[in-house]
Amino acid sequence: MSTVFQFIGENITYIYLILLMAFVGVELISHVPSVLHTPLMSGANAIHGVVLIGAIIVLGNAEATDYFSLIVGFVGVFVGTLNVIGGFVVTDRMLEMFKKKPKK
Amino acid sequence: MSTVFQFIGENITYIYLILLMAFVGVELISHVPSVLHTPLMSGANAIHGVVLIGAIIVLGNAEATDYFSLIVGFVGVFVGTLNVIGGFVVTDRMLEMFKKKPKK
Amino acid sequence: MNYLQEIAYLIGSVGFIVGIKMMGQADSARRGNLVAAFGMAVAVIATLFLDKSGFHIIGNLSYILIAIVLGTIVGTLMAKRVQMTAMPEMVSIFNGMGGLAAALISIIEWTHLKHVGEVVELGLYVPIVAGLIIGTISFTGSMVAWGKLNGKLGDFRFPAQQYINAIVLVFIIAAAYFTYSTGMASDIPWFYVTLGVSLVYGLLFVFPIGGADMPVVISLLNSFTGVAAACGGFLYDNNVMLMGGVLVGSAGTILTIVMTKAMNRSLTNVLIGMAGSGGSGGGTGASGGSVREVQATDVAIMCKYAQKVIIVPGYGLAVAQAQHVCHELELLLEEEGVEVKYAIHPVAGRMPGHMNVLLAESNVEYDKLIEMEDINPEFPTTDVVLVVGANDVVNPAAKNDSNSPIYGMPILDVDTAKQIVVLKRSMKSGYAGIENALFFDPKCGMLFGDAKDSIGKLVSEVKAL
Amino acid sequence: MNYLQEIAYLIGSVGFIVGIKMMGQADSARRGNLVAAFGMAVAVIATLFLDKSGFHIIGNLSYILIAIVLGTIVGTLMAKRVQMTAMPEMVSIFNGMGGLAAALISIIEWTHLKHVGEVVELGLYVPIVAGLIIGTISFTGSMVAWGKLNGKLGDFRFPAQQYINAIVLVFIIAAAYFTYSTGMASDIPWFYVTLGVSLVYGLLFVFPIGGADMPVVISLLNSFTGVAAACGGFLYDNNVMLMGGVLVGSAGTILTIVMTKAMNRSLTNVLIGMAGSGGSGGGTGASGGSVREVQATDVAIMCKYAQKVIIVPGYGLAVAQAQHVCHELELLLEEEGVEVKYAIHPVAGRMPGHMNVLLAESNVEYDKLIEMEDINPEFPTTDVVLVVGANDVVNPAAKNDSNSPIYGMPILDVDTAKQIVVLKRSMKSGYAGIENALFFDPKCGMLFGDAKDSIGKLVSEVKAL
Ligand SMILES: NC(=O)c1ccc[n+]([C@@H]2O[C@H](COP(=O)([O-])OP(=O)(O)OC[C@H]3O[C@@H](n4cnc5c(N)ncnc54)[C@H](OP(=O)(O)O)[C@@H]3O)[C@@H](O)[C@H]2O)c1
Ligand SMILES: NC(=O)c1ccc[n+]([C@@H]2O[C@H](COP(=O)([O-])OP(=O)(O)OC[C@H]3O[C@@H](n4cnc5c(N)ncnc54)[C@H](OP(=O)(O)O)[C@@H]3O)[C@@H](O)[C@H]2O)c1
Repeated sequence: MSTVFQFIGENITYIYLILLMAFVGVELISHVPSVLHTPLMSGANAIHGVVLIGAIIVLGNAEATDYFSLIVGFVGVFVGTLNVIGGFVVTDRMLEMFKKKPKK
Repeated sequence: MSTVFQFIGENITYIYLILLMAFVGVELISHVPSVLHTPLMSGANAIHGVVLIGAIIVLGNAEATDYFSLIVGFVGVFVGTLNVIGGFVVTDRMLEMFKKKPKK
Repeated sequence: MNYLQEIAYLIGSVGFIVGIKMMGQADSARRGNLVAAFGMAVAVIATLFLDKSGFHIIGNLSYILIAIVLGTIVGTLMAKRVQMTAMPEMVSIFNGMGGLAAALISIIEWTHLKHVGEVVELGLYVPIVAGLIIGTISFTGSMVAWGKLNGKLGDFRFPAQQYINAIVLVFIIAAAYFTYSTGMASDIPWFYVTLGVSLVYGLLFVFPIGGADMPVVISLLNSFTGVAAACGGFLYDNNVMLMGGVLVGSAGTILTIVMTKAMNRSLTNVLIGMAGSGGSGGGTGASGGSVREVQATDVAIMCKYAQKVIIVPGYGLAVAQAQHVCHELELLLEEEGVEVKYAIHPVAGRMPGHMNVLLAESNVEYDKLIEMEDINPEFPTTDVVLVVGANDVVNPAAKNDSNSPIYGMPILDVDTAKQIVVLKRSMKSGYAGIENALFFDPKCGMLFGDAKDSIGKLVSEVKAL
Repeated sequence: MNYLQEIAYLIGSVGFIVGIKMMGQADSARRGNLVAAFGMAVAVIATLFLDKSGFHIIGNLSYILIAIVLGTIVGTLMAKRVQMTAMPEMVSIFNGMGGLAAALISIIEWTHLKHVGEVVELGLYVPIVAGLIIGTISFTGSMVAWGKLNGKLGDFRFPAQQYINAIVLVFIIAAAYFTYSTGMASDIPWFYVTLGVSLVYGLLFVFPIGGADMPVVISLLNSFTGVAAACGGFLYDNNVMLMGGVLVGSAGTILTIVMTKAMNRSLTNVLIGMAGSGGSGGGTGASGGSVREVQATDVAIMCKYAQKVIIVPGYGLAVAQAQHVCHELELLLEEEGVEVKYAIHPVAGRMPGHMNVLLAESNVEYDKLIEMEDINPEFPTTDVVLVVGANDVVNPAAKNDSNSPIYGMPILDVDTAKQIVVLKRSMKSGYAGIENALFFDPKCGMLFGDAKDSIGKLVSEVKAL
C-alpha cells in the first residue's frame, strides 16, 4: 500500500495532468452532434500520430552502426508520418463536405 | 523576451495545470441549463473557499508572540470557514428545491 | 507514510471537478454539492493533520479549530435562516468573505517578508500582491453588491466613471510595482497604498452597475475570488488551492458570460452600467392601440372551463410573493380537470433560475416547470395563458422590432395561444424599460392589481363557481 | 534560449485541445483540424531542431527527413485517392500505423536496455511494455477491422471466444511480468513472447465482431493508440506526446461510448460480437398485414404535386450509390416548386454521419440535411415521405414493441406523414434483422428495386409528366 502511495506521490504532477486531460477529452466529446462523430474519430486518429515524435527521438538517437535501430526507427518514423499526414488529410476531406454551399 | 521564455519554461507544469483546469472549467459550464446557474454560482463560490487552507497554513505557522499574525490569521480562518460552510449549505438549500417531489 | 497529503489534495481537487460537473445536471446537482464539500473536507483535514513528510499536527491547532467551529456555526445559521429570495445576497456575502480571507493571507505573508530585507523574490511577490488586489476588490465589490441587492444601496453614477475606474486600476498596478521595486526601503508604505486603493476600486467598480444586474456581478466577483485563491496555491505550492481556485476562476468567468448572454446583453454592457432602469420603473406605455381590461370573475370562468392553462411567471410574481397562492390556483384548476403547466423563461425574474427556485419553494412539482424551448410549441393548443408579473419575456418586440433593445432575445410565444390574461399593477414597463405590444393584442386581457391579490381573487372566484 | 522546446510542446498540446474542441462544431470543424495539424507541425519541428538546452539539430536528420517525406507522400496520396465511402477503412489503416509506430519504439527501447543488464527500472519498463502491448493490439486489430470493412474478411466466431480472449489477455500480462522479473537472464525471450501474443490478441479481439460494428471498434482502437502514444510520453518525459495521447485516449473512449449509445447498444454488447447479421441478411418478413406495391409513375405524380417531400436516406442509399441521382430528383422537384428536405437519423447507414458524408458528396446543401429531433415535428405537415433504403431507423417497433431488440431507439416518425413510399429491393429486414410494421401501414407503398434504378425512374417520370 505505502509503495502505491509513494508512486502516486512521486508522480503526482503526471497524475494531475493525465486526470485533467482525461476530463478535458471527455467533456469535449460528450456534446458533439453525431454527424461529426466520424470526422472527429478521424481527427483524433491523426492526433495520436504524435507518437511520431517518439519515433523521431528513437531514430535520432540511433548509433550509425546500429542497423537494427536505424531500420526499425526508419519504419517507425515512416508509419508515424503516415498516421499524422494521412489522418489530417482524410479528416480535411471529410469535413470539406460539411461546409455550407454558397446560396445560389 | 528570453526572460519570459525562461519563466514559462520553469513553470511549465503549472502552466499545463492551469490551462487544463481552465479548459475543464469552461467545458463543464458551457452546457449547463440556465435554471442551474444560480446554484452553480453558489457552489463555485463555496469551492473558492479553499482559500481557507491558506489561512490555516498562515495561522498554523504564526509564532506564539506574533499577535498580529495570530489575530489576522484567526479572522482569516473564520471568514474562510464562513465562505466554505455557508456556501455549501446555501447551495444545498437551493438545490433541495429542485428535487422531484414523489408523485401523489 | 509520505505523500499522504498530496494524495488527499488530489482527492480534494477531483472532488471539486466532479462536484461542479454533477451540479451541472438537475438530477445530480445536489449530490454534486456534497461531493465538492467532501473534497473540501478531505483537503482541510489533510492540512490540519498532515504535511509533506507524513502525519504532523499543525501549529496553533486550538486557535484554528476555534475559528473553524465559530465559522461553521455562524455560516450554517446564516445559510439556514436566509429567505429563499435573499439567496443571491447571501452568496454575495460569502463570496466577499472568501476575498477577504485571500487578502488577509497576503497581508500576513507580506509582514513576514519584512524580516527578509529589501529585495523580495518575484516568484513570491507576484502571488502575494495579486492575491491582495484581487481578494480586496472581490471583498468590497461583494459588499456593495449585497447592499444593492437588499435595497440598502441605490445606483450611483458619476461622470466619466469608466475613465476614472481605469485610472484607479492603473494606479493600483503602479503602487504594486513600487512596492516591489522599492522593497521595504521606501518612506511610503506602497503595499498598504495598494491595499487601500484596491478597497476603493472594489466600491467604484460595482457602484455604477444597476441593481438588477447584481447576479452577473456576483458571478464575476466569484471568479475573481477563485483567482485570488489560486494565487494562494502558487504561494504555498499547494495543489488543491491552485486547482480549486483556477476551476472557479474559469468556471465563474464562463458562467458570467453565459448569464449575460441569456439576458441578451454583453458583459461590457453590464459592467459599464448600461442596465435598464432596474425594477419596475420606466415609461408608462400607452401606444396606439387600446387595452382591454378584464375582471377576475371572467378570468375565473375562462380558466375553469379551459382544457389547458399555462402560467407564465415573471419578476412581478416574486415581488408580490404570489408563488403560494399561485400553486393553490394550480391545484384547484387541476381538481377541475384542467391541465396546468408553468412556462419558465430562462431569465424571467432577476436571477437565473429565479422562477424555479420560487415555485419550488411553494411545492410546485418540478415536472410542471417547462423550459422555454419545450413549452413554445404547446401554446397553440393552449386555451388560456396567465402572464403573472412577466413583461419582457413575453414581449413580441424581441421578434418583430429590430430597433428594440431586446431584439433577438428568445421569448415565450404566448401570442399563439387562444386567450391571454396579463396580471400586473399598471401599464408600466419591466426591466428593459420598453413597451409591450402584447398588451394591445385583441386576444389579450389585462387584470390589473398586485399579483398576489389578483390570484387570490381568482382562487375564490373559481371556488365560488 | 532555453525552454523553447517546452514552449513549442505547450503550443502543440493546446493546438490539440483547441483543435478537438473546434472539430466538435460543424461550422468550425474544418479549421479545427487545421489547428490540430498546426500543433503537430510545431511539435515535430521542435523535436527536430530543439532540445532541452536550446537549438540542437537531432541526429540522423537526413534519415528522419527521408522517412517523413516518404510518409507524407504516401499518406497524402492514400488519403486523397480514397473514395468517400471507404473513409472508415482509411482511418483504420492510419490508426494501425500509429499503433505500429508505438510498438516499434518499445522494441527499440527494449533492445537498448539489453546493455543495461539484468535489472530494469520499473518506471522505464512499464511505459515500454504498455506501449508495446497496446500498440500491437491496436495495429493488428486495425488491420482486421480494415479487412472486414472492405469485405475481404468475414465474421469469424469460435466457441467460448470471450473466455479464450480473456485467457490470452491474462497470458500477455503474465509474459510481461516475466519479462520484468527475469530481466535479460531468462532462456525464454519473454519480451518477444509478449509481443507475439499481443499480435495474436489483436486478431482475436476484432475477428468475432460483426462487420457493421467496425466503426465502433475503430474508435476504440483509436483510443488504444492514444494510450500507447501517452506511454511514449512517459518514457521520454515528453509533454506533447503525453498530452496528445491522453487526450485521444479519453476522447476516443467517450466517442466510442457515444457511438454505441446512438445505436442503442452497449459497448460490451458490441465487443462480444452480438451484432446483428450485418448487411441486409436476416429473415424475410411477412407478418399479418398485406403490402401495397406502387409503381414509379404513381410516385412521380405524388411527388410532383406535393407541397413538401421529405427524403429519408438509409444504408440502402449508400449500397446503391444512389446519392447523385437522389440529388438530381431533389433539384427537379424544387424546380417544380416542391419543398424537399432530407431527414437524417443519427445512425442511418453504417457509420455515424454516413448520410451526411454521402449526400454532401453529391453536393446536397448542408441546410437541407435536417437532424432527427428537428425534422420529426415536420412529418405531420409533409405530403410524401420517400424512404430510400432505410429500414431500422423508421421502424415503429422501436416505440411500440418492448420486446424488440431496437426498443427505445429514437426513430424518424414517418408514419405521421400523409403518404409514405419505401424504396428497397425486397421485404428483407435491415441491420437489426427484424420486421418492420411500417411496410404494412395502409398509408405506405413499396417501390421495389435497387434504389439507384428506382430513383432514376422517378426522375425520368417527373421529367416526362
Ligand atoms: N433572470 C435573470 O438572471 C435576470 C437578471 C437581471 C435582469 N434580468 C432581466 O429581467 C427581465 C425579466 O423579465 P420578466 O418578464 O420576468 O420581468 P419584467 O420584464 O421586469 O417585468 C416585470 C413586471 O412585473 C410587474 N410587477 C411588478 N410588481 C408586481 C406586483 N406586485 N404584482 C404584479 N405585477 C407586478 C411590473 O409591472 P407593473 O409595475 O405594472 O406591475 C413589470 O412590468 C428581463 O428583461 C431580463 O433580461 C434578468
Ligand atoms: N450509423 C452507424 O454508425 C451504424 C453503425 C453500425 C450499425 N448501425 C445500424 O445500422 C442500421 C441503420 O439503419 P438503416 O435504416 O439506415 O438501414 P437498415 O435498417 O440496415 O436497412 C437498410 C435497408 O436497405 C435496403 N437496401 C440494401 N441495399 C439496397 C439497394 N441497393 N437499393 C435499395 N435498398 C437497399 C435493405 O433492404 P432490401 O435488402 O430489401 O433492399 C435494408 O432493409 C441501424 O440498425 C443502426 O443501428 C449503424
